[in-house]
Amino acid sequence: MDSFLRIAAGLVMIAVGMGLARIFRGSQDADRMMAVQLLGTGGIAVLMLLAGSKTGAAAIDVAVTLALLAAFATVAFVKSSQTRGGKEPEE
Amino acid sequence: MSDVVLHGGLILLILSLAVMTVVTRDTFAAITAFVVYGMLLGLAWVALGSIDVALTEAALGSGITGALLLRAAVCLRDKEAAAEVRRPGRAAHRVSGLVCAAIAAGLAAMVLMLPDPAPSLAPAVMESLPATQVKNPVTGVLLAFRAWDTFLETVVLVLALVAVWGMTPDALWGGRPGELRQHAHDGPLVFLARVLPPVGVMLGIYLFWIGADEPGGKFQGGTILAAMWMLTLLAGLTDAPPVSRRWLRAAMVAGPATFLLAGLSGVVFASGLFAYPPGFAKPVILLIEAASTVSIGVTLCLLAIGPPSRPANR
Amino acid sequence: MNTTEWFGIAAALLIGLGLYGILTQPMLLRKIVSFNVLGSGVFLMFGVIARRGAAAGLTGDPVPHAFVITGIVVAFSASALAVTMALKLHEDTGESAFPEGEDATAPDNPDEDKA
Amino acid sequence: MSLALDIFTVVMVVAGLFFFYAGSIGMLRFPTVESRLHALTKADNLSVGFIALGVMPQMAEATDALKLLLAWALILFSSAAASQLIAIAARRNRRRDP
Repeated sequence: MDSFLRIAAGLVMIAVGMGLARIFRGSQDADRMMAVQLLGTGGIAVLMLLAGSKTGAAAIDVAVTLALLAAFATVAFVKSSQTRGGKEPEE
Repeated sequence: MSDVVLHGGLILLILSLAVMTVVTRDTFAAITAFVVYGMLLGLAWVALGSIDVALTEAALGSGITGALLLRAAVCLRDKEAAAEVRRPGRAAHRVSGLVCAAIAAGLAAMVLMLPDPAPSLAPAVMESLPATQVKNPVTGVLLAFRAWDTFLETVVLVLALVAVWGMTPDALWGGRPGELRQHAHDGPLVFLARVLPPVGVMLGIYLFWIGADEPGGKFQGGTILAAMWMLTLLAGLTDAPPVSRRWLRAAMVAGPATFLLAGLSGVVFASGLFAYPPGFAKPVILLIEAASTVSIGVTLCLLAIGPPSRPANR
Repeated sequence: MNTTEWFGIAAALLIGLGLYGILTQPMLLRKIVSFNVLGSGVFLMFGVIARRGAAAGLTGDPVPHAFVITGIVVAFSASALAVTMALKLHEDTGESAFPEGEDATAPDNPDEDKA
Repeated sequence: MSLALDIFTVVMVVAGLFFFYAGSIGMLRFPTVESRLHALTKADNLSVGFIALGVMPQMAEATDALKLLLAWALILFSSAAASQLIAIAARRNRRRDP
């Protein structure tokens, strides 16, 4: 069971890699912000799987932290791309 | 054996994002790569068996470091073309590439020739950990065995903030950092900034509290509190306080001051400076950590926002 | 197959990459980001050495872990200070890179056209 | 009993992996930013849900299982709002330089 969960975590990491490859080929700012969101979800999936294996339940605290800060990083990116592109009001 | 897929994939992603961070010309893309690189490092630290460091790296790397770099990137965005003039020529690129490759190869060789059996202080730490009544060995090292270094480290944070504030133009001294607060009209941004901070503050306090016995601690809790405060500032729900506010400076200094008082009281009640009275080690440690969590959160957020840039009444 | 050594080699490569970025990127902000990459490579090296020193029932030697935690926080505050200085330089002189070559010796006329 | 739980975990985790790869393939093939955003937000969050439910029986204490649900709820909520932000930013960029 432990090695199954770790291999599953590895497979999730490969899927995250595929997503990142596509994102960093994109040229738009919006593409780039999706990378942070993808890492948020992918990172949480990997950490949950590791929490189930020998790494132990403390990995879930890292998962909750990542969940919180993936949103924060996206907000920071949106604010900076807003000011980068001029002061249009937010719809 | 089952780790090969995860660790290998993690390392490949980390290296490719590091290459992107360093090589790409567009600053915005480089910072995105760096934030994602910070999150991946958090996972790498879990793979290396340290949840404490993973929490710190994840909370800081993807949190306020991204906000700090983005704030700077926005201010410097029209200067990218001008800076290109100063880019060193092709020959200089090749030479520095060779030099860095040589350094990396030397370090890699050193890693492969590390002594076996590996020297370790873990037995020594575990042997004298019970005296500190703290079950998390990293917190034991930070707060008990190396209390002096950790105290000076929290002072370094305050010094960095003083230095950042020192660059304020005289006219704006005592003003508010950060740009003018726009009226927060409701959209997904304000909705996020209204719902996440309570959860974040609870998580920050939780991480500080369990830091004594499980992975966590004041640095991890403080970084999350800083990120949550900054989220409300970004969304315009709150405004940055003028730097001359008394409570702000008290909050900044609370951590190091408590640490110093506890250390000095060691001379009176215990065997020496930064020695904790036997039997009272845990309450004292938790008191220091509580004050430090608050002051680390406040200091890191103010460091990310920057020096005062507008008068106090705006 | 010991994956800890892989992390060690990755850490060495990160240090090399960070140094390369510092040397070749003209913009100050990019040098600061590259410096953070170098720093995180050094911290990862600490992590590898801590992992090798895992003993007494721990998954890693807690002393290097304590170094790295304080190191990460101090590295952030140093980067914040460096970024503030870079922005200050930009405000005062309009420069976003080190003035090199002939104009480095003329600090008193920042507004004169350089190109 | 523990065999049944293990089988439950394996089935849920495999389902989670399936949706994660569905999301990643969606990311690779969809043409516009918004459609890629769909793939990213919906498929990946669903897979995190499957993995959370799958790993829950492996947890020693009930509080850890609840923390798994907290992590899932948090990422569901924050990626829903974040994808809105990204979509707004994408439309604004397109309006500025179509």
